[in-house]
Amino acid sequence: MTTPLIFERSMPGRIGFSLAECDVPRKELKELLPEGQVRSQPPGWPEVSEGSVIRHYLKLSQMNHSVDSGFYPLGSCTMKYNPKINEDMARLGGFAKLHPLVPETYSQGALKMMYDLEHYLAEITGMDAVSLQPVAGAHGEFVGLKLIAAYHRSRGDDKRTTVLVPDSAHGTNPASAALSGMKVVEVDSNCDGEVCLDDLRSKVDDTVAALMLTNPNTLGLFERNICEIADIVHEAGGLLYYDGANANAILGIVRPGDTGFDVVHLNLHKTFSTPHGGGGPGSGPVGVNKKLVPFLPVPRIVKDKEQYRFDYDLPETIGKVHSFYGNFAVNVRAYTYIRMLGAKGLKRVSEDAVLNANYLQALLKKDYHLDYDRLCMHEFVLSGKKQKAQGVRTLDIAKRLLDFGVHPPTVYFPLIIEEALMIEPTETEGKETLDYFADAMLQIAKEAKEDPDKVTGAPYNTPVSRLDEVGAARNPILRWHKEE
Amino acid sequence: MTTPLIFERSMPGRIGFSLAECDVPRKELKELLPEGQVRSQPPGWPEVSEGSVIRHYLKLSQMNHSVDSGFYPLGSCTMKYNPKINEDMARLGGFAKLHPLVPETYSQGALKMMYDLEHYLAEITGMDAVSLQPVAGAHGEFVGLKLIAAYHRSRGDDKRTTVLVPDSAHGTNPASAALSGMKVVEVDSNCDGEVCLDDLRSKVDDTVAALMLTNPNTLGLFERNICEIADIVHEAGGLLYYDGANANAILGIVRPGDTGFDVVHLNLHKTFSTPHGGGGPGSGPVGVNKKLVPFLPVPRIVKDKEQYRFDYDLPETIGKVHSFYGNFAVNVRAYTYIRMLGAKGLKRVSEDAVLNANYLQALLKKDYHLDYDRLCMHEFVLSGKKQKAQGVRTLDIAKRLLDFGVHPPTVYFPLIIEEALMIEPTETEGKETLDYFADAMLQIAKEAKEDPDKVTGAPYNTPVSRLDEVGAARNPILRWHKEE
Amino acid sequence: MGKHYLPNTDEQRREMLAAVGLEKVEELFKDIPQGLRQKDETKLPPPMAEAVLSSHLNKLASKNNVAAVNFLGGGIYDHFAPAAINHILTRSEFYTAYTPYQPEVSQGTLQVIFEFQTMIAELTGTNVSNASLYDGATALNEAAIIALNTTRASRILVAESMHPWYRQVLATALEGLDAQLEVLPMEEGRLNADKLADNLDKDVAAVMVQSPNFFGLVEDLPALGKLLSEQKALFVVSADPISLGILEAPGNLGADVVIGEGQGMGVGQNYGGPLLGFMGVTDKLTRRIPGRVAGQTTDSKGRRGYVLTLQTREQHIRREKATSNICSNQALCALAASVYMSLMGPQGLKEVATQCLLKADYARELFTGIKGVEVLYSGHYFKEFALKLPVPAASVVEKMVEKGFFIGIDMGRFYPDMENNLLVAVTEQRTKEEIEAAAKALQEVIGA
Amino acid sequence: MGKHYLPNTDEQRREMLAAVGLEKVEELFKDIPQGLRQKDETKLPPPMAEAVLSSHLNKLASKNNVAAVNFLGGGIYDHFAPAAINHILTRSEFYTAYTPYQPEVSQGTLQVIFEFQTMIAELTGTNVSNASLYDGATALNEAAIIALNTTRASRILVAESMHPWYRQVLATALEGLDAQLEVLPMEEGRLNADKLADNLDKDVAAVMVQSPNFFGLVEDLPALGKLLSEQKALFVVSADPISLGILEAPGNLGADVVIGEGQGMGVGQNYGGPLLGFMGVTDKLTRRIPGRVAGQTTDSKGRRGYVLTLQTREQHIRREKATSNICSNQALCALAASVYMSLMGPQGLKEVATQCLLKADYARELFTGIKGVEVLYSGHYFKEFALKLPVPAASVVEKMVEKGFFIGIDMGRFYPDMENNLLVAVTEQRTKEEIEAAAKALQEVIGA
Ligand SMILES: Cc1ncc(COP(=O)(O)O)c(C=O)c1O
Ligand SMILES: Cc1ncc(COP(=O)(O)O)c(C=O)c1O
Repeated sequence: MTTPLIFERSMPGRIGFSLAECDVPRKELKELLPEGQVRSQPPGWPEVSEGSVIRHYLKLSQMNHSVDSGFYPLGSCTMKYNPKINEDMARLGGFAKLHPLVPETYSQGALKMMYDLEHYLAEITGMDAVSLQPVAGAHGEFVGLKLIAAYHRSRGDDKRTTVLVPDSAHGTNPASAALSGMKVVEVDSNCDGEVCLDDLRSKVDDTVAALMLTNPNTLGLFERNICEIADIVHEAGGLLYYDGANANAILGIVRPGDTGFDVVHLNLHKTFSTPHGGGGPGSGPVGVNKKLVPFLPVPRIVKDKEQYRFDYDLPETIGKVHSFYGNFAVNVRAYTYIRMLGAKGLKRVSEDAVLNANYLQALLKKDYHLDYDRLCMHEFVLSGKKQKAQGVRTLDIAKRLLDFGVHPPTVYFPLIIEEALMIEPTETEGKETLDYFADAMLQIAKEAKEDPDKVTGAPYNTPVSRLDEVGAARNPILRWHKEE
Repeated sequence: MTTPLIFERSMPGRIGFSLAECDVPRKELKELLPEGQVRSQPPGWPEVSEGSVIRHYLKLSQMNHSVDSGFYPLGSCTMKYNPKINEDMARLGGFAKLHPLVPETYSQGALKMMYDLEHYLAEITGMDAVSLQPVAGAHGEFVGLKLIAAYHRSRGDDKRTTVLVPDSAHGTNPASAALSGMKVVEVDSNCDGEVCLDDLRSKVDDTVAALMLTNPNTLGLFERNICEIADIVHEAGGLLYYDGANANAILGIVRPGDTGFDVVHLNLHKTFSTPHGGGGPGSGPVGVNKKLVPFLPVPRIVKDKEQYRFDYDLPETIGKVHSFYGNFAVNVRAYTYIRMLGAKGLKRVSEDAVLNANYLQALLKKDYHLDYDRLCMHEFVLSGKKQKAQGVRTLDIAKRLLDFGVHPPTVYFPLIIEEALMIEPTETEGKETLDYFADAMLQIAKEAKEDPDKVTGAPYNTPVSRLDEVGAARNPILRWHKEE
Repeated sequence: MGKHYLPNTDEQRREMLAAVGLEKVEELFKDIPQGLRQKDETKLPPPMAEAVLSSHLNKLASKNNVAAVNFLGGGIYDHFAPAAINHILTRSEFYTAYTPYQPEVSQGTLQVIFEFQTMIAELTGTNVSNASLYDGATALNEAAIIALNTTRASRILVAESMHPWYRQVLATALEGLDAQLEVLPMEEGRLNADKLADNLDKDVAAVMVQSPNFFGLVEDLPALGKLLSEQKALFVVSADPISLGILEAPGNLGADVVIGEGQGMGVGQNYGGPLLGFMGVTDKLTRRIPGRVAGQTTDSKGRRGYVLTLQTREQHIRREKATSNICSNQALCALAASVYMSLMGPQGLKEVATQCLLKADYARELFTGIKGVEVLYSGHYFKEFALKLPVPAASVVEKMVEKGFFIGIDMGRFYPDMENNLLVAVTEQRTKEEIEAAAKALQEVIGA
Repeated sequence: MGKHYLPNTDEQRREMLAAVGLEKVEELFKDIPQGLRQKDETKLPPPMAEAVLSSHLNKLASKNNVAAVNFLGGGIYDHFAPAAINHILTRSEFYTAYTPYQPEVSQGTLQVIFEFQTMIAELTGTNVSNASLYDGATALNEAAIIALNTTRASRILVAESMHPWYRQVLATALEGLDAQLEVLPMEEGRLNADKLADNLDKDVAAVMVQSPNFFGLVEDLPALGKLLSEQKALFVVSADPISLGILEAPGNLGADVVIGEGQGMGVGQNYGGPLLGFMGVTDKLTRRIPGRVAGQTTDSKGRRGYVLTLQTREQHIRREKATSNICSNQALCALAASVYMSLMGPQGLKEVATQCLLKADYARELFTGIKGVEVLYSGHYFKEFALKLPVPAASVVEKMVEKGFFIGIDMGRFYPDMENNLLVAVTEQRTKEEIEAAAKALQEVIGA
């Protein structure tokens, strides 16, 4: 059930737009444009009617799994239900049609929302100030590292160019470090799946700018030695960076700021229920403690009496990091969510998220190998190594799950678990769904034993069967071309 | 791929709503309600979370064929593309949140829209006045017949209790007549698929209140003798009623009012692009010529200088026919459509609709029997009798079409065609879609010849296979019951 | 001029004409006698591009006042509709489908109807429901037709306390039929069951009552039900679905047919349309019910599925002998209500109903605390109540709008002798603060 | 407090806890050292029910002025967005999915990306594109990184006529890297190609130009392209996608990397975010492109399908050696733009671009007809132009809002020495009438 490309639905001369006649006098383009720059050949965009555009994208939409279609326990991504009221609020004319350069007097509603959201997030994370500018988690990391670099630089501490990253860290952590001009040094995990303190101690020195840590880490485990870790890094003059991708486990339970972190980013598109959009837009606000406040990106939002305004006049700022002020409409959604839930609701979110994960872990750990058999936080990581021995890879298990109408967990991440299956159910799933998923997983474990070909041949009930990823990379076809 | 009932997703104590705490003092219900009327048992509604409600209905939606999913040539229903701007306009707060009993000074925008729409529709149909009150075609018929009865009554012409209805008429025509307390007399079709003038003449007498006619008729043929028909009925003292379900063929081409019709209804959910909603809401405005104006339902909209208001003070009115003023929000959509297209656009609509139908008829008439081989209007009716001889019924052809991703035509209607397949492509389909459909139909004709079981066993690619309709009627299960 | 809706290009039009054997588009219409064809272009305003049209309609919409605090009722209420509803209504697989004639590709709509039927039956205390009717008023018509056909009697007795417009719609419908519509006079705003007894005979096809009635009062359904249980006549109750969160289901009090207006369950106000007529009937009336009915069945592989059923009642099969002429109904509104009922559940409905009652009570107390303002009728009510004012209601209404309130309905619009009366509705949406502000404003307006 | 988002009942919570072997929820968190746990409830305002929250946000939104006639630009423009776009964006299969890691159940998103890549390549005259970047400014950063890595040179030369905020974002990004950012001074608002020549050497990694530039002027891309064609340095052009309806594709004028802000293609204003960074590169840079890239392949039955490809460039595989750190991007905005591009087609885009140009021309003529108002820079422009005013722009802007116009941007916000200058953008949305009314109002404001 593949569907034609929009280009293949095109017919020369067909139109899909409704534009008013030009009401000012027509002139020749070449009168108004420089010679040699009048477009010679129109872009090869499709020519389609409105109705066929709608059909095309409707059909495509139906070929997607999504949170609204079913269970989506993609570890580390917090695929929770995205409340519909969030969508409506973000689309209010007074927000959606607001130009970013209207004088501040005319955008007080927007500024107040941003100001308050910054303060809520600061309170939630235990930090002193927050900037909403970063538009994704990785962008937050980048900004956070810039802040850290600026901090060290401001103290004349110029040799701090190393970023420590646990081997379980998400790929964006080392990539962001590199992009900030830092050197990455990996820190090992210990046999509890946590940062190995000895290894950490052996790697800290006066070149360390920061340790980036996800807590709970990507194994879904809380770093119990967080105080020691913080001490080790701080004593060496480094700072502690909190990758907030896993904050869904800790709302109202423990605040990164209280556990020693100096810089935090949050993924509003994870913890705060803004939709993932098929890969974005997200929002990755950064929070800092006092010593880093002077370096925050411009503009900051300040309140003078009852008036809100942007402040660009920050001598130590790292500068600008986004064309305007971050993903405002995404932030409206997160604001809506926080105001809907309040403190009690958010705490309940984390409690339920953690309970769901532990319940599912309990159901699955007999049939799948679990490296760290202990209470997990909002997610846990199984290993498919039992099944591998039977000739079934984690990828096969993932594909087979598709036949049950659920999205597979994150696979092969974190890298330190062999044949990893990283499962994050989130709090918005009911027990029945978890039971259904567990049954499917157990059936697959059984199939792996009794009929491995069934698993390796999966999926069977999807719009397309298994796709050749190797071929795609070997001979990249990255765009459509008109047949001549 | 069936999906559980919403009741089967329920769990006692689960909630899906967000309501504010009551801010006025709580009192005991039994203090405020009469004894014996405090509800003893809550309704057995499901208890589900917001997220699972969304998943449930999303899943259900995907089990539907619709205009936005694909070709839907359901004859007599004009399943054209429903423009998205219509939806947005109908949802504007100033329309959607307007209470019908606000004083008229505060609903001038709504009243103006209605007033103008009435006048546009009058102009389009060639009638003198229009009422937007009827909410569907059948409702329009009912109102139209009430108007006709009131007209005759006002003239002291009391014995006019017969309504003539061609044998090709839609079922609502006789049903509406009966509901209006009239007797139905059927008029035969002639060998051209049109009203048989001789039969008509033999049936008109001084009891005839009206002839109800669809033109083009349900065979998609224009009644060429419309002038004679009108004369015959009018001379006998009867009136001519126009069932406007097929008006998509005639916009800007011919106006019912100019061809002798006294009363007209339109289906805005067909010709004027308002969505069918899975079976409604529609809108079925009624237009009349001068002599019937006094009888129109109340309220009517009048304009005094630049102010619009409702007029209830019409001594000869048939009275009220709807709780308020008809399907206002549907009418907003039709208004939007008319203002988007203008006169030229609407004419092009009918031209393209008729061209599409004729083209498709030309492609199909070799392989399917066509009783009336002549130019059709916006639709045409094939007969499956060739295929019936091969052991394949029209219902089988319809079911087989489902496998091609298109909705089948209307089947077994009109009743005067054996094994009827009534095909209305509409103007919003491109030639490629028609060609695809024709190919499917030809392939099915081939299968009927070569492999009839393949056709009679269809459909194969639908969420469920052929459903047992006989069983459903024999042992009706019309609601879910909780298992005890 | 809408070309973006018309996919065929001129080139394709030429090809297609050629395939039909024609050269010009005009030739397609040769069956239409020349003299009849439209000569001039239809007189319509010139077409508008989408953006222009959108601002035109925004301007029209802005001429309607939807900002004033809403205490209006009279059949349409400002109830809360969760955002999720509209997100489902805008799924175009729902709204661009038609009646589910081909069940194999319409299981979505069919299952929605089946679930809707179940929820309505549960709500009303009946057993059988349908896919929807046009609105509350025409649902009353349909109930009358059921009664006439079932009992073969001809008197339709309607309580005076029933919404006057519903009664008018019914009168229009019964005109010309073999039926007499009689109004049962009210006492203190309600039907008196004892008086009704004197009126009953075997010519009575139905007794029709609205509860809570037009004045917001709860009728004595238990007494009426008891009285009518021995009678051939059908007991028809028009109910506010929201009230059934706390009021006993009429089906449990002897009603044979329960109808009503479902607008408050997520359909919205929309200047009075589209609305949602619903109906529940007892088992014995199953084959009398009008309109579409979905039933459960199995497919050829034995899987559960749904189809339209009992179609021999319907116009497309039975033509003039059908139980009703209804074809298109209000399916999408039934979907809205289904989503509403699913989200609210029994707990939510009860809470909504309770808050309506408590807030109406609170408002009534405050409003009648104003000098010169009195309750029109005593007796139990739900979310709406009628007041006597010392001055004409129309002027009070007008002055209250200026203060930002739609304070209620001037009852003179419905009853000529009630021009000093005001009908006030208070839903769960009204806050204490709004109610108090309204009371203060009303005090000022009436004091002045 | 959001219980309607949390399906588990207390009963279920108990069962689940028991299955884990615990009794109380608190025990789940025993790995968190007691001393670290949060003692007090988070200090947040109390929760609001949906209806209350909705009116709260409506109130906030109403404090923003979106009614004034919009002549604002500076990177965000009030272009027409067909209604159909939002109807597709609200398909929740699109917006509640994530990055298409499992292609078999993500063909929708993947095909959208593949089509988006094709349309961007066609628009920009390049061959390879990606699934989107954060915004125009960070797209420029990514281009700089490509240049640094490809050329292994270190000088990044940016035209002074590039959006000053883009330059600031770039400066932030390059800080700490082995790179020097140098600004190429402008003449009469544009980069002088001859002067550039003097600046080039083999240490130059990239020359970056925006066209139409910050002042709305079209840069001399043919000359720059020619000059740079012999150089190792990459030629990076930041383009307004709408302008490419009538302006030559930079890829055809020698650009190696074309980036830009796609906001005008159906994404909306949204107070400046989300935006849509796009990028097109020549074939030889295929493996340097940042972010997600979709490629065509086949499934095990030989059917065409799409997957994320060239993943060895990316952070989740290559970690610190990745071409970029980008993970979540602006996928839904890319979908909006894809729908926009599909609906507009080549004809529609050309018409939009032409109308922008003609209306800007019309407005410029009228505005400069006002005494004391002059063009800041001569030269060809597209939809935006800078004016010299006889008074500070800030006060003019303020007074014009009072008359119902956002007349433009006070350029003093960007350049301290430009406080008397105003940057005016005119899109196809502005009508002749609005332009004339604005001119009249401006005359009054400046005359006074
Ligand atoms: C642990 C972790 N860190 C960082 C990120 C990056 O976030 P984003 O995709 O918003 O850039 C992710 C995203 O998946 C993540 O899981
Ligand atoms: C010819 C004809 N007349 C009348 C009707 C009834 O219209 P409605 O369904 O709007 O009541 C239809 C509907 O299908 C029809 O096709």
